[in-house]
Amino acid sequence: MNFIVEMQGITKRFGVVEANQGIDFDLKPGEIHALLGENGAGKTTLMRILYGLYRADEGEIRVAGKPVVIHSPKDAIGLGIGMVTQHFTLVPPLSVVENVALGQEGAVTLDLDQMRQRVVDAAKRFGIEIKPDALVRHLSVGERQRVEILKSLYRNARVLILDEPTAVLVPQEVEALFQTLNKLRESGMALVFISHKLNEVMELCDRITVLRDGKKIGTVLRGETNEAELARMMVGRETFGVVRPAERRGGEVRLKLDKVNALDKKGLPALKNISLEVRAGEILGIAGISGNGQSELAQVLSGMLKPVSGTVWVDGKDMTGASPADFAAANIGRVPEDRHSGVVGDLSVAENLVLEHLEEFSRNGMMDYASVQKFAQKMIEDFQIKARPQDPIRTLSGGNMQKVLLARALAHKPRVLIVAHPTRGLDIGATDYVRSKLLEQREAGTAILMISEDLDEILALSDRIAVMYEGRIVGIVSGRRATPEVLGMMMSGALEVDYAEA
Amino acid sequence: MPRLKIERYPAPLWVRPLIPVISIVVTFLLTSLVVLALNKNPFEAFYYFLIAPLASQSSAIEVLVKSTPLLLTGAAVTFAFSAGYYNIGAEGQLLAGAVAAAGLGMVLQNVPPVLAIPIMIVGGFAAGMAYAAIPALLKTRLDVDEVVTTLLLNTVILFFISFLLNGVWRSPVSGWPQSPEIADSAIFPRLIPRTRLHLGFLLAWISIGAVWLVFRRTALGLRMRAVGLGKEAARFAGVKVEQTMLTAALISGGIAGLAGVSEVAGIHYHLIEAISNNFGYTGIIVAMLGALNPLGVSLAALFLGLLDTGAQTVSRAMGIPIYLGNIVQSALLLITLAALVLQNYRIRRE
Amino acid sequence: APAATPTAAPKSDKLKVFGAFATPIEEPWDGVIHAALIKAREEGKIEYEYTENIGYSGDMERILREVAEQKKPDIIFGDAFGNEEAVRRVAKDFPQIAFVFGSGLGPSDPNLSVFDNWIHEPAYLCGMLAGGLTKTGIIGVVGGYPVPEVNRLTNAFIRGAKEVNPNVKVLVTFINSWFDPAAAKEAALAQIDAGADVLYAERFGVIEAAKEKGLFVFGNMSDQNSLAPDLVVSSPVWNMTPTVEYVISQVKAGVYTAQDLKDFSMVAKGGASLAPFHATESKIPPELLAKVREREQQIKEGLFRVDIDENQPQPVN
Amino acid sequence: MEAFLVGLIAATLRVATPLILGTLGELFSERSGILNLGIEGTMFLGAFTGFAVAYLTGSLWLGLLAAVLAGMLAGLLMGLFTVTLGVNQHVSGLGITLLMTGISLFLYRVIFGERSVQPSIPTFPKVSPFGDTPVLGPIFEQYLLTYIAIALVPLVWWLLYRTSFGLRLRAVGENPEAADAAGVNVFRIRYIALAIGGGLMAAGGAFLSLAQLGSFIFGIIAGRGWVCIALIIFANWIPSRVLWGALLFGGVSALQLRLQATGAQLPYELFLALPYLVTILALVLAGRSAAAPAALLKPYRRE
Ligand SMILES: Nc1ncnc2c1ncn2[C@@H]1O[C@H](COP(=O)(O)OP(=O)(O)OP(=O)(O)O)[C@@H](O)[C@H]1O
Ligand SMILES: Nc1ncnc2c1ncn2[C@@H]1O[C@H](COP(=O)(O)OP(=O)(O)OP(=O)(O)O)[C@@H](O)[C@H]1O
Ligand SMILES: [Mg+2]
Ligand SMILES: [Mg+2]
Repeated sequence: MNFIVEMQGITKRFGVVEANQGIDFDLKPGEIHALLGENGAGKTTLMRILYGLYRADEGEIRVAGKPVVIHSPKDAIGLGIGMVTQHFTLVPPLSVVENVALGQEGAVTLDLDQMRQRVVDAAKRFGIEIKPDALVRHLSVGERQRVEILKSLYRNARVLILDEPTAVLVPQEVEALFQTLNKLRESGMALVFISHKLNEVMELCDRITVLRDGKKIGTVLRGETNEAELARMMVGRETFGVVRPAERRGGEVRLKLDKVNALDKKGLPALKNISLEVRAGEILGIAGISGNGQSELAQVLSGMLKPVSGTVWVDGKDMTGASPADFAAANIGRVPEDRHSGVVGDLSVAENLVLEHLEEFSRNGMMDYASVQKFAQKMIEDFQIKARPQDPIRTLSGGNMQKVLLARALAHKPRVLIVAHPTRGLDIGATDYVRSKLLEQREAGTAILMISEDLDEILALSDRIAVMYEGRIVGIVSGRRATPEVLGMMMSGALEVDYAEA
Repeated sequence: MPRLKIERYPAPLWVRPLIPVISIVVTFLLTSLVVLALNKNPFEAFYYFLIAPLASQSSAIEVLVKSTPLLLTGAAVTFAFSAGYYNIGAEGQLLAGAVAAAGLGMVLQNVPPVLAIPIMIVGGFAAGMAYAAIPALLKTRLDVDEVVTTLLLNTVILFFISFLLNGVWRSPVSGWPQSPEIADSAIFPRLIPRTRLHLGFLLAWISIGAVWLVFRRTALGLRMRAVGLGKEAARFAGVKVEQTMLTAALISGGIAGLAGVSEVAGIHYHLIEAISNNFGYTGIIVAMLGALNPLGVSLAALFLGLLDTGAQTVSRAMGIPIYLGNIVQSALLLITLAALVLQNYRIRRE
Repeated sequence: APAATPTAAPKSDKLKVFGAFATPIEEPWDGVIHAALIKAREEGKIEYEYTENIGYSGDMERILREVAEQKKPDIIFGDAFGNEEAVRRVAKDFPQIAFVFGSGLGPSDPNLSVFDNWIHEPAYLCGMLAGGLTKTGIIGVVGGYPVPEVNRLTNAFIRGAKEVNPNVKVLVTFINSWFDPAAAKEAALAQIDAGADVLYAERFGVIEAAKEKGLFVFGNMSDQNSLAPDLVVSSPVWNMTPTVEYVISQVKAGVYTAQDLKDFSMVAKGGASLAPFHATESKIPPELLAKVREREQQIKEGLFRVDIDENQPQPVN
Repeated sequence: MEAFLVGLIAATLRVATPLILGTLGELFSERSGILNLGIEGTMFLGAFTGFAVAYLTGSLWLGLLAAVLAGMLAGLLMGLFTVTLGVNQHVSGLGITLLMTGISLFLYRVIFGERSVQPSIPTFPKVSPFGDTPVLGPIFEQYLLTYIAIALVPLVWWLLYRTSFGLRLRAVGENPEAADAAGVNVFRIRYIALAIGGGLMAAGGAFLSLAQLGSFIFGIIAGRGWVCIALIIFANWIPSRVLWGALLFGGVSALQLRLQATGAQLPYELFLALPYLVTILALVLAGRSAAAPAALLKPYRRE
């Protein structure tokens, strides 16, 4: 038998939800095996079972032919299985070396020099670039991911599971990740690559297993399939995507930034003299590699970060340094970068929906819960949210949570809409839906500023595209003329475009 | 050996009301060993603990008297904790309210009760609020952790009270460190004649009602809950987080201050250092046992009032060291907390 | 139905006495009352039950009422400090019961008598001994709070010392706590560092400091010689037995009235005394001993009066 | 003046000893992510157990050992509630304090009965490495436990930053999910930390009954546990700062008592309140940089 891992008949239930239903899955050394499926298909669950984070209700796992019981990640590590989860499991105040060596220190007392040497050696051996002495707290997302991977390799993993590793990365980082993964494959490791991105799967993987609604649909070889077939297996339909209506120039200026400067959390300049305008009825896309100031821009435009200088006008009104409450009051819709930071998990869907405009749902300070309920019902219908008004919002899937945020931002027919990464982590259906809603809003005359790292998304939706690089806007080009190549060069700082040219 | 597995499995709804009963039985089993070791009858002990205090009308009313400050501090803590402000300072705020009540009570001679009593209430509320304002402003303006500042300020005000009672306020009559008596007109009226149940009990229920009303029915309450459950998300959604937290902290301090007024004007009629029998700290227990829910908080306060009363009764009736009461009370508290958690799990063999 | 109800006590001609104490009975003040009542019980004079640690936060009134209603005792002993009004309110409602309480205030008609630890006389004698024993000319007192009960002992001690040794310097420190023995010890050590070589331990913790430094020390309230037999010279001792016996006889005779029982806690009636010197007797200069014995005798006979001064003493006297 | 200062320094070290021990105990607990408000009760239990066992066996060291063991048990009990069951830490801690205080008082009464003079035992002797040398002699004439407490500070530092246990402990307190994923047994580490912490707290209590006093008196801890809770924050969870904080606090308390003995007319209450006010001031100044372990107060549970 040349399988290193065989999972057979795996079933896992969460209450009434059958997250995995009798799934078979196997892995060979020297392959990258994709696990593909929509949100909630059961990919993460299956792999958490393999890594000992969940116990399967039914089914059997064999590693190198021997049946095993995996109670905890510790057992999994002992069997040579490593996992890089979607939300990194690193300890921010500890150094890279400490994070990698944690749990594998070797002796009772720490020989710091030797520990460092071993980690550095391992990083070299696997060709992974790290800053050994930096605190993880200070690392970028891509760097953190590399630490995560190194952590597994350092534990002699023969099997490495990566849960949506590209969701948090920018294109360049994705490229680097793929190189690393290819190298690991060549060295004989078995890799599991969880994703909903067809192109990535087609580019990287050898075999692809597709899950849908907790069931396995099938396993195919890359050479014997194509994107259309995979998409059909995933969602049961073939074509999707939004077609943007004809380009048009917007109306009056609704949002204007003039020489805005802001600092990041560490106190370093993150926005440098940002000036831009967004007009009614247009979508201005903000493209850029993550960490070039987009987060801070979104924060400034939602009131979460005060600029140190410059001016922000909305509808001709000075909103510089206004609070989120002021932004909400000025009818500026905002969808945050990280959806979990925009909703209060333990409040209900209905409560989250009205939080921004409480004054409309209360009289003399007393809540009118009847109208809250009515409003929530309407939003749930309008935005096809799969939830009840009273459900705590933390129990919603990412896509549904995003729809709630969108509903909240759009319900008041905002004059200006600020959205960041509107479809990050969403499955195809949800992505489609969100994008169509944005275009609908554009038609309705809202001025939309959309930050995204997904170039396809930027290109598909934007009337104009501003590219950020190192905290500056290095150019604004029209959506019609923009090509991935041009944007890529601008994003990497190789090209600046005169504003006027746009 | 088969491995046991603990898994999430919320108990059916009908189990919930049984939790206190189960906890009491478990506590009884554990602590009856101690009682047996002393050669006493555990059933008798628990009769005195839990039933005797309720057996006569007068002692049942005393249980209510005992629970009055706990209802107030429980409500106070609930307010703050629900808004994510960990006010460990109800004890100090209670004392601030007590100082105000003692001070006002002294100067309100010859003022009719209809005026004097509202002044006492407002004054105590304001004093509790003012004392709560220090850590609350440090928290909301300078981001200084409130758990520690409130905890520290509890001790600071005790020194202040000691300063007053050993100095300017020392009772000229007894020379003992206690303040002069408050004016008769400032004394809280009795709700039931010839019992000690006083106006404070009513204030306590109004406060519990306020918790319910604010959190279930007002926009402020929703904002507070939002801040308590997710500060940054609430901020993003336009809630003025600092202002909301400050409001919660101040209301919390005010209610705790009322507990101080209630003890001075309803029970003691003067200020002494020991006026609070850890009511502020017990309020935290009350709020947590009651799961920050008005009904739960009031039941928890009544229950702790019962236990406190029962502890004295057992010791007196059976000659068991009074400290058995402390053991039973704390064991019951811990076991109840455990039971509240365990109801959501079951143990299964793998 | 309750599994068990308290069994009714067999009727007897013994008086039923109840003790109601605000503190644990380990606290010396209440401990003295408790000890006298236990003694009376052991001598077969009374039936005695008690409850302790009632505290100062409002339970005294409830407990007294419950006791009065349910147990119907003939006499209730206790301490009213910090619970004055509660005690007086209850007493008024139960005129058939004799309430005998430690208090800084006067008696209340018809049935509340008061007593206090009037041990300033032996404290004066201890002061004389301390003044005579010091080599450095500095002695120290560590007290809890400057309340009248403590002040009058301290002042008497100071005056006693000054009688024997007019130049003696007396340091007085209050730790502002009834119970923090470690702080009391530190306060005593501070006095020792400031030159004090004889101490008066109003609070727990001071004798430990004296022990550590090998200095003479005086206990308080009860004979504390056992804590450091070579060093604890004596202690002003309070004895409640005369008070207890007097009250019992009054109640038995049916002539009990509210009164100040002060006299029964003083030297003349045996309510206060100087503890025996034990092993330290030989270390006391004979002239000093004679002088102290003489004063003691005079006090007993009413020929010498120790002034009662309840003002807060200065830190240095 | 010199004598005053020498006495003050010596007193400061004595007063600081139980605070150092207690705060180091709390440090272990909080570094693992558990706020242990059981500290006041655990110190009380330590003072009682140490005394009772020393009294009954005649051995101070056995007493100390028993106190430490009892403290460790109290820590493990805290673990049962906060680690295994994930009960709210504030309430569990207050509950443990109540329970430990109750158990100690109860057993004291059962063992020693009602006495008018409390039982006492000879205390640990002091050691004086500098003999009668002026200045150094009296300053360093201290109980062995004081030296042990001070020596524990670098030891704890070493344990935290130079051993694999320390690395795991810090990881568990900052991000238990990450530690778990790295194969660290979060539950075990927390239990160990709570046990060590409880042992240290109890040793702090036992210092009072076995070294300072030689007896067990009801007010023996007198809120020192709560002071430790303040100190740990003042110290920003760093061992060396625990030492400085404890010395500062001890110094102010000692100064107050010593100034009284010089006849200074003091507002005692202000002096007594001063350490608390200083801690608050320090918090204001340290403000945002105060770095509590990120997982503090958050129960960890694997789904
Ligand atoms: N801890 C849990 N408790 C309850 N239900 C869960 C839990 N984890 C997963 N589920 C449910 O199991 C199903 C599968 O979830 P899983 O996270 O495995 O999906 P996924 O394929 O990884 O989705 P995504 O692409 O969004 O990451 C979902 O319906 C989800 O609601
Ligand atoms: N504690 C839980 N109880 C119930 N369902 C849960 C729980 N945790 C997760 N889930 C379910 O698991 C699924 C996946 O959750 P997850 O947080 O991974 O969302 P996601 O869709 O992957 O979004 P994101 O990309 O933001 O992680 C969701 O459908 C959610 O309903
Ligand atoms: Mg997933
Ligand atoms: Mg996901």
